[in-house]
Amino acid sequence: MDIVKWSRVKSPWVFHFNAGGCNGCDIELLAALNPKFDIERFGMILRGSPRHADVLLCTGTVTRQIRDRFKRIYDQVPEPKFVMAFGNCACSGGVFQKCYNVHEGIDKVVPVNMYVPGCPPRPQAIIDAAVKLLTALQQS
Amino acid sequence: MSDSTFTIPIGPQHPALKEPEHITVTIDGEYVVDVKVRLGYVHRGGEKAFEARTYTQGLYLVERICGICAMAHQLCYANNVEGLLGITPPRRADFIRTIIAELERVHSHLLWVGIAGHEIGWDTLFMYTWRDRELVLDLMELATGNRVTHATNAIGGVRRDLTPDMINQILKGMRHLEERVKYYAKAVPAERTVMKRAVGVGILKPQEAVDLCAVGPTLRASGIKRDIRKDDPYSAYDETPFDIITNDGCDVAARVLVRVGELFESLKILDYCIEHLPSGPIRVRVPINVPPAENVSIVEAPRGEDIHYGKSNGTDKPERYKVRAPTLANWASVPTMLKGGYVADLPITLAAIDPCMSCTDRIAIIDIGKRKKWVGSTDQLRRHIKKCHGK
Amino acid sequence: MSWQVVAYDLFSVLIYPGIIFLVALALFYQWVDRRVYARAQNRYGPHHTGPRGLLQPLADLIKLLAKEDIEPSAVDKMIFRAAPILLLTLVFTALFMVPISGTSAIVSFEGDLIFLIFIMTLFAILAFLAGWGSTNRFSLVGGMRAALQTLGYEVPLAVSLIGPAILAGTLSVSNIVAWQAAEGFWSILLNPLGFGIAIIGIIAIIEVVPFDIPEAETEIVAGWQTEFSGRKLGLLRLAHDLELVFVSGLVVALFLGGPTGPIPLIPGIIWFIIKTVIIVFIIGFIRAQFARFRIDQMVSGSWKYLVPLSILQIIILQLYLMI
Amino acid sequence: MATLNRENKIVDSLKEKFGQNLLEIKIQKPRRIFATVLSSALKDTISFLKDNFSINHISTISGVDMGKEIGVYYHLMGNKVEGYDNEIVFSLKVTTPKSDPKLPTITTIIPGAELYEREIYDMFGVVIEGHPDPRTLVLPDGWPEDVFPLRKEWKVDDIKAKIEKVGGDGS
Amino acid sequence: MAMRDECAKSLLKKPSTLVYPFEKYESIPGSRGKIVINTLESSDNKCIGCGLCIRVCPAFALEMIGKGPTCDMKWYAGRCVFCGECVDICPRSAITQETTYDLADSNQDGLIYDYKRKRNPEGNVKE
Repeated sequence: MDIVKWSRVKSPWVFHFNAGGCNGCDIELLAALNPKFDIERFGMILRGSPRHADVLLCTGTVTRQIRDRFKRIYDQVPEPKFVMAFGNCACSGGVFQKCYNVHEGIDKVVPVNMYVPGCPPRPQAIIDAAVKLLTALQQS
Repeated sequence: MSDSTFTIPIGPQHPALKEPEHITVTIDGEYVVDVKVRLGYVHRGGEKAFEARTYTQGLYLVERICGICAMAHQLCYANNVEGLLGITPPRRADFIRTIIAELERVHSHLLWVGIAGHEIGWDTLFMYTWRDRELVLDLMELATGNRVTHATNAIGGVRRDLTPDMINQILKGMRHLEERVKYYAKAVPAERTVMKRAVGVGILKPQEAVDLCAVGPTLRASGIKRDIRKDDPYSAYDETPFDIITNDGCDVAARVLVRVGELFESLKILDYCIEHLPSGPIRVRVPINVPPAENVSIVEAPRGEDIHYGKSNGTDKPERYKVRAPTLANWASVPTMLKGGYVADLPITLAAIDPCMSCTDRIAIIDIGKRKKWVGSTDQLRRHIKKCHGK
Repeated sequence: MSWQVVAYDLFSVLIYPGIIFLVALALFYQWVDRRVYARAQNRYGPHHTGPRGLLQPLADLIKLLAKEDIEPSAVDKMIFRAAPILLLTLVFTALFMVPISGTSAIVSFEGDLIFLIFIMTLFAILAFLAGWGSTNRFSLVGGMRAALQTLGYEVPLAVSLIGPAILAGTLSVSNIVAWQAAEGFWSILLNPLGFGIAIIGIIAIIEVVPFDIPEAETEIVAGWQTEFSGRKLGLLRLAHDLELVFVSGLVVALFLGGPTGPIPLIPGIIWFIIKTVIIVFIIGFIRAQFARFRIDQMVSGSWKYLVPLSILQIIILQLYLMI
Repeated sequence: MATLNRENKIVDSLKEKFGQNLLEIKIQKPRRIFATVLSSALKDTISFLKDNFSINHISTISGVDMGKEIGVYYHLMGNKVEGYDNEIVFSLKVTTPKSDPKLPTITTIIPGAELYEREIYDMFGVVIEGHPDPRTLVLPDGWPEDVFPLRKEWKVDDIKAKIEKVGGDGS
Repeated sequence: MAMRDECAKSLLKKPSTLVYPFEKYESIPGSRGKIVINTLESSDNKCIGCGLCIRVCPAFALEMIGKGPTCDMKWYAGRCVFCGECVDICPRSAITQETTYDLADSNQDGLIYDYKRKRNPEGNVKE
């Protein structure tokens, strides 16, 4: 097996960005760190700096004020990078569709690799989405 | 001012803030000189959206103003619309609402204790409190069907009844939780590194707290006895006995202690409500159109007072719906808390008001001392700060 | 010099107990550290990469080495590029002076203990330079804090490390190990205070809780490492793990008799690993117990308590030697 | 308990003190008072309430678009006095013409009103005279200056179209 | 060192981690997950196409294609907030909610669930 690919699959570091979400998704993401779910089992760690990350995990519908900041953060993540739209606000705007200050989903701003629906998605859904993302990566 | 002063931007993305928010902080060396708040990173235009949605749809929109105090917002909304309609929900629904609201307070305060631990680098506390918090979330899921956004309330009652089996499980969970909370109440103040970081940090004097209209645990930690559950009782709080926890410390440590105290009170309320849960229907039928009226409803969310103002116009959509989430009220007092403190105390002081920025916005530290320009650094935050400052 | 000697030297520098062995050891220790930390928090930690997650640090390292390396336009390119490599070289240099497989290290001379203490200070200076070169506010504050922190831990750490040297009457780490082996007891018996202070000191060197002030995630993102990405970050992390090997190896050598043990049949390297893993275990466990100190608390606390205690230790040792 | 002693007392003394300036006052239900005053008497009313009835907490300021006018509600709270466990929510309403909306600041009386006054400017364009820090609070940078999203004439689609045109995306 | 005993105890006992996804997590009964609209694949054809669910949906997550009893339904998992209001309001109990939540997909289309009626070759709904 390609050793570089193997290493990528085994060590997805996550950078969490809140682009105007309601907090529900953010705490569910943090809940995935806690002993009950413990995503560090898969080598996933939450990093504080986008430069250290592989997966940009974005929650919340993108508000107008934050859009440019979000793009800049996206540029700071070194290649290869993956974007995970976490929660329904990030997937499509969710309940905030048809509001004047939102972009209705992060795929309007940056390309997305994995959509995780749920409002908020359960911690198991993060693990599930990560597994799906990594499986796709492994097979590519 | 010496050359040693410089700029540290914190926010809109910062590990200490799980949500985007911006405060402009002017520092001199390690001391904070001035603080200015800039909100709006999570401004989504929700209030306008209420006007285009029916009252039922509004129930779920209001829940998503804040994912942590979802129940408080929804309860406030339901109270408000019921007030507009002039109906009262059945007593059993009142009790179920109280139970869920208190469960939410327990989960929110446990969450906060963990986050506060995380802010000062004590991840073990974070891990343990969040592990125990999972129990509350499981109970919530059992009782309402979802872990975080519960969708418990309907206009005119609640959507799901509590079965005896659920009640048993909640009681069992509460007993376990009580032990754990007792353990944390003992362990956290005993940890000297924590107390070193918390005592005397982020002082908010009682008079300032009143003047700046702080709310919730932040206010109560300054020794002011103000709690909406007592001051303006709603649901089943009018007959539920409980104490308002206050502390005269006025600092971060006091806010910790107030929250820990409230955890015990919440468990007490839960016990009372479960014991006295009346039987009967859980929901009354309500008309779709709401006659013209106006109403103010207030709820004590885990973070403080949550006030909604509603105005109806006879149709199935509100004329105007205004939401003021608790965190916004506390932002006004943040500058006072931070001024004169250490930069390193910033995260914990901010965490101490338990900010929930989706309700309200990010942090940047600007230095007035150093004129030197930071040419072309790619830092995402600084440009923004410059812009805000330029205004 | 015959070719066998050259080959042996090359072998010992490059493979065992040199660079490759040390890197493997460093990755293993990172795993131990993360695992202990996680288990103390009632969770598994890395678990699905290789057996029990043993290969997790390796996967992290390879991934980082293969990742895009972003160089922000504003950084001081020379310092920014040199810092990871310099740090790595420094750690290797230091490691060659620590006895790993036998009583003698690869490089050994009289006074190398002083040299090692000097290198430990250089770690902080490099961190400061790296932070400075990044021209990012977080990095800068992180770098300054790293430099400031040395003010706190350097003196007590140096004094406590000198303790065993006074006992053995030599300033060479290898000779101190040899002296302990010859005397048949470990210097920790006479030096418990010094051992405790040394543990605190090495925690500060490797910048973990409660002394992770230069990297405090919630305060300054990732401190002086904030701007590093890809390859450079990989090297920095590797250097950090090697530091862990180095500091634990040094403490083992000075206080716990180094790679020697009561049962002569077991080779020295096994003793070394057992002892250092215990040190890493202690560090990981302590890491789970504490909240981070504030920089001023750390420095003043150190001068208030650690410095007097370390001097007291020296006085006790002198009294012992006089009797 | 259900007697409205306190509420009546407040209503009576307000009526007595402000007379003509007090356009309307009613007790909606226990603990809820709604009153309307002339905008010129706004500051006096709030100081009066604060000094005499210890209604010293402002919960929020909400605006309502009423066609030609903008109604601004000051939701005040307080008056936990001897013998009463609970507080009174006093909603004080003033109106200001939409063509030239102006109100005096009340931060001199209650400093905590600062953020709410900024919000009311963002959302309705009500100019707060004498405000210590009149910056944008919630709207993005580069937001078009004449768009006040909560005014009824601005429909969501219109706002979106307008922002696209001027690029008010915080860029 | 206040939590030292607790930590030491944890070191010795098995972590409280669930081994998801290697063992399926048993979801709590009544939790709200995937929406299933009983239009059509099954024989009882419960949905009558009244459109009430679409009116109450706060997130515009349901779509009706066609009209009346022959309509097809679409459910957008990427928009739904899983409130269950449509389940409550449906007069024919044609909408049910499962406890499934692992719906992640790598593109938007994978989040759209079609609930089509069974049709004969002419395009009419089978009775």
